[in-house]
Amino acid sequence: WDEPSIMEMGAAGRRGITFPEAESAVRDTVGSAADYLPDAVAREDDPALPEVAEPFVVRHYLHLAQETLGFTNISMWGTCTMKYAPTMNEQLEKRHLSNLHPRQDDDTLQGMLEIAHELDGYLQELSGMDRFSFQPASGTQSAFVFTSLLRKYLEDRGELDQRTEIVTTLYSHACLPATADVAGFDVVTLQPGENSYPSTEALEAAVSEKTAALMIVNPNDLGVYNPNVDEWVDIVHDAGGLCFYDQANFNSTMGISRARDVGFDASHYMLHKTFGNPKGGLGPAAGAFGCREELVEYLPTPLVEYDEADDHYSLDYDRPNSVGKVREFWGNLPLVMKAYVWVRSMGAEGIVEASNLSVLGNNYLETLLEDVPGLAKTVENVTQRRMEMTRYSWGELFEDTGVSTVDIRRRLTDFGIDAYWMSHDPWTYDEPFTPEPGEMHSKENIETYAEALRRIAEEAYDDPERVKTAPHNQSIDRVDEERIDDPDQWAMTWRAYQRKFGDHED
Amino acid sequence: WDEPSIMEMGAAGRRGITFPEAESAVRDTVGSAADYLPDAVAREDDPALPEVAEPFVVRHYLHLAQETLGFTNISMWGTCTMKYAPTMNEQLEKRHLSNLHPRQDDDTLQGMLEIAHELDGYLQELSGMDRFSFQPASGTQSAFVFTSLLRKYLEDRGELDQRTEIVTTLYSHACLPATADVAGFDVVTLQPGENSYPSTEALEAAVSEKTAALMIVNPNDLGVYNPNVDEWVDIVHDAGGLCFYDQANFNSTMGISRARDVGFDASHYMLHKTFGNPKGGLGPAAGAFGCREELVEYLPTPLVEYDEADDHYSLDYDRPNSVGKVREFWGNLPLVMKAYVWVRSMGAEGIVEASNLSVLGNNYLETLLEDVPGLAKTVENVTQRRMEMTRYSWGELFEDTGVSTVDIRRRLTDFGIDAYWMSHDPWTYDEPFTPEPGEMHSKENIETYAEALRRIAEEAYDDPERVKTAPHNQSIDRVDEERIDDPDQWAMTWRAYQRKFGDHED
Amino acid sequence: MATHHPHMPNATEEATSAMLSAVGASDVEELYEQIPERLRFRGELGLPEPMTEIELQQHVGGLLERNETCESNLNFKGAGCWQHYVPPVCDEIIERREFLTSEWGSPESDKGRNQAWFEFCSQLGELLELDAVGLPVYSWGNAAGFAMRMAHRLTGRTEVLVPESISPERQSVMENYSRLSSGERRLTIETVAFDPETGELDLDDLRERCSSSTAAVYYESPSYLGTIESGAETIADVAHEAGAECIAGVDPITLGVLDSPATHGADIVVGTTQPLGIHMNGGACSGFIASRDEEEYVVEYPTLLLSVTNTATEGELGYAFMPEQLHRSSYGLREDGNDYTGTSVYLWTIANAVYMSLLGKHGFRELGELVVERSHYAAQRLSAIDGVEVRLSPSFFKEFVVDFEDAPVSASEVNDHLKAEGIFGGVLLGEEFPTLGDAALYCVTEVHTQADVDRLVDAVTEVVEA
Amino acid sequence: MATHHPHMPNATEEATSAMLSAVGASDVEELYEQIPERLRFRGELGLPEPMTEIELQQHVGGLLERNETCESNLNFKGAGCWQHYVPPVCDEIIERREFLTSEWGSPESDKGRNQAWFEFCSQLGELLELDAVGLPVYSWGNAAGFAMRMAHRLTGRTEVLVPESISPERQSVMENYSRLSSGERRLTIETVAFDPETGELDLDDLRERCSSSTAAVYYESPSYLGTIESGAETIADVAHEAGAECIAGVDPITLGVLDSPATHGADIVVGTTQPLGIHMNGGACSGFIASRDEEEYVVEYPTLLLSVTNTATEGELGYAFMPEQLHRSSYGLREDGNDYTGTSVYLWTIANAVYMSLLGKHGFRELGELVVERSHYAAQRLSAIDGVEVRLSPSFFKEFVVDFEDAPVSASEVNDHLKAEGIFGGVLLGEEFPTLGDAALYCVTEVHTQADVDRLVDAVTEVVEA
Repeated sequence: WDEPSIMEMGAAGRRGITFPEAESAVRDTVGSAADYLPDAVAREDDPALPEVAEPFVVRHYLHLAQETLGFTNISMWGTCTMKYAPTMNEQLEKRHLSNLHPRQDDDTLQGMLEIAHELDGYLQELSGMDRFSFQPASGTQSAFVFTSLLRKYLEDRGELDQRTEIVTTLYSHACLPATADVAGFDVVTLQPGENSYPSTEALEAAVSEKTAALMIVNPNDLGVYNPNVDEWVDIVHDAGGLCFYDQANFNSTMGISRARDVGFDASHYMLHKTFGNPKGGLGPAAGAFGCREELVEYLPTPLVEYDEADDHYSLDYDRPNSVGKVREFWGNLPLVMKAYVWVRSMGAEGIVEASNLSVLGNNYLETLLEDVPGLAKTVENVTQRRMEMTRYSWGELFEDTGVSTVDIRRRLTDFGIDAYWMSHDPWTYDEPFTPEPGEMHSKENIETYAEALRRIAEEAYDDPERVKTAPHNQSIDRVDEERIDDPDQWAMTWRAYQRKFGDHED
Repeated sequence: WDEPSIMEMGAAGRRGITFPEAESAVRDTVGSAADYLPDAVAREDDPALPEVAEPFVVRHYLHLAQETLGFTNISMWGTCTMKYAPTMNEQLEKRHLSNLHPRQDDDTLQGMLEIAHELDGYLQELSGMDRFSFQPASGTQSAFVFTSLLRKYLEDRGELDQRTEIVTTLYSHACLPATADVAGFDVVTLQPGENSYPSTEALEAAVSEKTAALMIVNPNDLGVYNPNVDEWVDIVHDAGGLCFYDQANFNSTMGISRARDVGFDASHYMLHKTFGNPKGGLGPAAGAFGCREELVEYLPTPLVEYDEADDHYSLDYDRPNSVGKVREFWGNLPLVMKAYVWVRSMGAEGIVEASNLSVLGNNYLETLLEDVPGLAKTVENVTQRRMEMTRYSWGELFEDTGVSTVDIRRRLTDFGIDAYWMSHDPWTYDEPFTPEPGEMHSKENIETYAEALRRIAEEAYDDPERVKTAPHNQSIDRVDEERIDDPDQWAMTWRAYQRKFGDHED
Repeated sequence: MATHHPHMPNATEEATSAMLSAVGASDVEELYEQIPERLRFRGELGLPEPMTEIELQQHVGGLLERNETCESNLNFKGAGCWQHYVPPVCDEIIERREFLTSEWGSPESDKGRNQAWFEFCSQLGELLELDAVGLPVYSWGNAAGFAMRMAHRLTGRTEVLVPESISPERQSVMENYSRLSSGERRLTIETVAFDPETGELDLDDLRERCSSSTAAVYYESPSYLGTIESGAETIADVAHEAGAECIAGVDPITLGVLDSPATHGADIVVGTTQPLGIHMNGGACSGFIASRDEEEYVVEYPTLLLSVTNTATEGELGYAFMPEQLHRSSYGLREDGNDYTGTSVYLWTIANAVYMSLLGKHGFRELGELVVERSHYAAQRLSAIDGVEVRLSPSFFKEFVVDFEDAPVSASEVNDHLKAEGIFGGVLLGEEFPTLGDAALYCVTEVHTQADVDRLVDAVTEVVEA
Repeated sequence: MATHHPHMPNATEEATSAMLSAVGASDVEELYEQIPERLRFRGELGLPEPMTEIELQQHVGGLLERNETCESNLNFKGAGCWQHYVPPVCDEIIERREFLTSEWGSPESDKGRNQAWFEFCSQLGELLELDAVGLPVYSWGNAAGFAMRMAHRLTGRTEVLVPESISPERQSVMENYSRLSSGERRLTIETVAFDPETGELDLDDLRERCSSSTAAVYYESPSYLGTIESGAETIADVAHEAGAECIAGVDPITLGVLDSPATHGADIVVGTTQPLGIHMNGGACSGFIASRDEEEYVVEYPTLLLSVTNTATEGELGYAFMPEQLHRSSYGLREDGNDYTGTSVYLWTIANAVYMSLLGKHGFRELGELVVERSHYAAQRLSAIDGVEVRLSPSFFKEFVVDFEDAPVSASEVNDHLKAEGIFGGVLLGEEFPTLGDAALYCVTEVHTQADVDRLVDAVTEVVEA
């Protein structure tokens, strides 16, 4: 489709939906709406929205869906644990959850509360933590729950002024330093050692009586696991800090290792991604934040409580030490429900197998990529098998051919394969990329993926222009991303675009 | 996608769905299933079905959907009254109707029965008939209801042996002579006169004491309305026959002219298509068969009855003169419900406007196609405006360029426009086609459609090979339809294909 | 006067007047010049005022809420429309607008849909072990009726034998197909007795009735009464010895645990595909016709037939209706075609295809065994109640006959009691099969857990022993 | 030991052993060689046995059936999550698997989705009359919190004024954003009084509190208590005179009948998009941030920003995240980025885009007027009941405060009675706003017909006058 913008569609008088007039008794009682709209702010002109008939709205967005590769085929986007989104879950959500109001009385929400309470229990089992909150609206916000909670915790101990630093590592997700900063902490970032994780000595040097907490990911996005993580936790604990475990990369250690057993005080899990909720582009998401007993009082409000005597679930709002709210209401309930379904569908055996297959699939992919020209695995000195993802570098290929990882990423979509994840900033390896097969992709998918990368690498040597001008089979040609760094050229809305370029268009 | 057959997919041990084992108390009570499966017919080998994991089944059929143009853009398929399928209707169906059993007690079906009863009333209003049955599973089967009912009617009057002929016209849909034949009648087909409908004299000559009924369409698929239709009805009535009006082409006369007012004894309407149900490829469908009071006793069983005193709806099975059944149960209820929604959404004014816009849209398209090279309107001597469709002929273009209507039809899909309807057999005009814009397509769509045809016609003169080798933008190349008339080459199933061509494949 | 209806983009003054002016008409009335005034309807249509979408959703939703469903109640009715588990994936696929709204199209533009249809035929062919499978007809009864007419055309004979245990409704559908052209001839449908102990066909009666006039012997397995036909081989032999065709009716969901009738000699196999991923929908129906891939059979199909074929690109596969077969249908030959063909239930075959690929090689057996075990559990528990007898019980698939003749309450009273408990009792058989006592046909499938069955048994016990 | 789970194609002995052998491992244990044994979990996970899909559907469906919903009950709760009509088309589009499951992708491969996001921003921009609209954040409260930090960065100041009528929950979210790095400094959030008669901001109090320390004046229209802010212009003027930013919070569904705060001087406008086609989902949230398209504002967004741009083909449009903005976010600059950015609620913005295009130019006014009329009808009828008073009533949009102080029953008892009648009464305000009496916040939208309101009034009358 050469699909126009919805802003250009339609014609005067067309309607996508109409609403009834108020009943005559209503009109007789209240008169007209205008009487209640203060003149100072009553809108005179209608908004410049399109006038499109309903079938054409549907057709338009249908075409846009068709112009979206998304996860309709192979997608091994690293760090995101791409999983199958069961149709049943969407049916259950729509049927049962769409019409719940968050402020309904507890006794009208017993089914949903039971699900949340049970999921809390399952997460306790998987993590070793003592209690979970589902209020964070994403993984990043889970980290923010931690830094908010940490403040409160330090305040209570009178250490807030003293403990101002949060220690993290460069290969931990950016949300950790970012949320540390937003909560008012100073960030100390440890640089990678030769194994990609910093040395224990570096940590020891960084930790002091100013240390409020350690916040890290493990394994990191390079697929490398820091085997000294328990020592790290001890070091920070000894210094009086707390330890937060970002388990965004949990897919390789589900049932294999538990955050609390390692010694962490708090951890978080992505109910989207890891627990089977679809990505939706970039959300809706839900983070599950768990912590040990001593920190439970600080969790966001409300918490789900169960009274065994009455067999009654309730939301507890009376929590004076809570950090309060990081998001309105008590959680993204559809995601909580679907995470519950995922656990019940998998069971313990299935969850462990998912870890196994994630790690096995990634190692299998590594084997297949071994001799792809111009490609190298990063942190080669770590010879042990990687976890669920591996970071690679096209540095050699780029030097040889001038074809970049961005070019290859674009070319990959021509094979009907989703673009790959490159690397979080900063890029410590040249031209990086980071695939993650997860447990959902078949052995054949992994082979297809490797084969596509091999063909592109060969093509880069044979016909580099072909790769540099990719994509060739998408609905549009290569997008100019540079231009939109210019304030005179960017246009976040159609009205801005019309204002800046309207003359050229008409 | 280069999507394989599902039969080739998967691998040993993969499962798309699993079922639980029977509860232990069940097993303890009954033993194993094998005990109840007679040895003579107990299946030993598993069927040779694929072994595919659930996400891959979804992905496969998703890809097949993506490889389907269908009605995702402009489709002016004549005779089918392409309409918008409101999303709301599908939601209502799934939510409320999917779990109804047809043999539930009447008092558990009051809502659905009320809808059916009300729709019956609306159809009475639109047709002038006295009563409707929703049992026919398609328009064609509505015609079969008529011929079945006709037998019963004649039997009751002792005229079955005498009245053995049904009169129809060549431009009436093939289902009329076909269902006449299946019910045991001989068919008399009147050939077109110069206005495309036969002369009244031809009808008079064909009608006799052997005439059981007249079965016709009006307007016909050429867009021509027989203005003498009431005389025709009189002639047949005078000869003692019944008259059946196939209102498959009702979209131009809704609220404009009524079957019973014209004199017909029975008529039928397509609840799919005309009444807003989606086509589904080729169904599920539903025909509404209506007739005048004297014929009601013969309608299929059951009928919906309403007892005003008790405000109670019921299904009446006790109907000794009924023709019985043409399909199990009492109708395709989701389609009945959605037809009801359509009428309630449109109202009288909307329905008349839909007729107006259908006729106007078709006349507008005619105007735009007027001077397309090589194209001619058929029945040119009928100078009055056509109804909701017009038959055209590419005869001249074919003679000039060798490009056929089938070629153009294929080429049209390259523009993202659905293939067009050509003509029912026999083709009385060379290289025919028959577009029907209906009320759902916008003015701009009609213009786009005309423009595409014009461009293809010009292309046929400039570069006929381009058109003859179309399509060029579809997921597969031109399909060889000829080969599959050969019993050695056709293959209706994968197993037949493997048997006939397996050696070539492996 | 334009309605501006959201579904009609041209229902605006602007669009209408622009088009009118382009066609040179001053108003829409002019467009109807072909219709004489005397045939015009000039009254007001007595229809309710139009509703907006929000009003309609509330209104229709409210009406439909008045129904009781098999979701909020525990349902044991079957009798040709069964409550099986519909994997949500089936819904997702057929709700996709590409499939939901597609038209006829071309084999290239609608390749994906045609392939899905082909995969329906292919997978059903594997279950049936038959190479020729037609596109669907309206219902099992219609499929049986059409098959009977195929047999007539193949043999030139006019007698058809059907089991006495056939669904009266299905038989009624078949009756409407028994007329033959020219008025004087018709097919006669005769019933063959069934064994009162097992429900299986009485083979002696069959042998007696089967003759050189017999066009077809039609049998079913499972029968309408749920019983499995173990004499399939003999039935086919008897038919063939008399020169008749053997037609079998089958519920394909049984084919993980039961042989296809084709492996025991049936020439044509018909049935329904409703159990394969289609919701009951208050009486959803779908019929299929299948046979060996022999030309003499294939040319007699009244359905459209789809074949895999080549495209202009080497090695690429496409899918198209077989043109000559289209011609042989009523679309081509009108009254001289094979019976009649029309819009059917093609969308549902895509749900069937999805269903069969989900269950795959192992699922049908797993499912079949579960159904057999749970339904026999229900039968055994019910028959343990004083005054309640399960008839024809040695081997059935999911349905069985429960006779309340010796109970202090009638089958109908039992159902009334069950309904008050939120249970839909079995379909009453008393009028249709008086020889079975005061009976009802109960259906137990994979959707019924042991707890569900126990709840039924408790409720029946309560009313029978009260 | 393979589970053969339907969602894991490699959960078979065949696939596992083939892959193990390819990677040269004898078992999966070998793959975990990086993890020291002491960190391995060797226990049994105490999780329930896995369920098949059919069991899960019954189990989870059964659990969720225990909830009472706003569909089977008549709901009058709002307070930040409102029951508006969701056109079914919104559902159809976001249920499409391409959108539902999409990842980040590339601007070319996911062009359609990016365009849909752009159309969300574009249409919201038209409602707001603002040229810069960011991609969504988690909730209104988060949007307000981020905007407050933007104002801090723009002005270097640390005091923020918010209306006393703000939702306590929203304020609590904002509080968590009031910390500034280095521990010593923080934003202080102060409340400005509201007029006890109208609910509007007390402009005198505002003028008094607004100073050269004020980073931002934040106001809302409609307020949490439902009232429309007519002093928008003055509020902006007061802020600007003090050199502060003016931030407005708005419910965009009001913008067919009310001006965008931007037209009255607000610099940054935030709010929720939940009313625009998103089901309540037990507390669905979505926040937006918008401003004039001025570089100084744009570089302070903590959200991702998407722009229309060119492609390598002349005249073709594409849509991509603005790279420098991505770099300025925490994804790029980590702790030095603008606040923090993460996965948000992007799928729902597609429902928003569909919703806004359905309503289009005329729909928002039509809808807005209907809501105003019906909600005022409810208020007037309720206030006619003896002992029931509607507070802050001169002009509100859909929510209003009902005070039962003078009634013989408490607001909480009223709710109990209503619940027994299948009605969810308003959200209780007593603890949060004691100055409003024993009050509850009622919400009436287009989903409430006159009959629904009458039913509420009857039920309230019954309990109050009993």
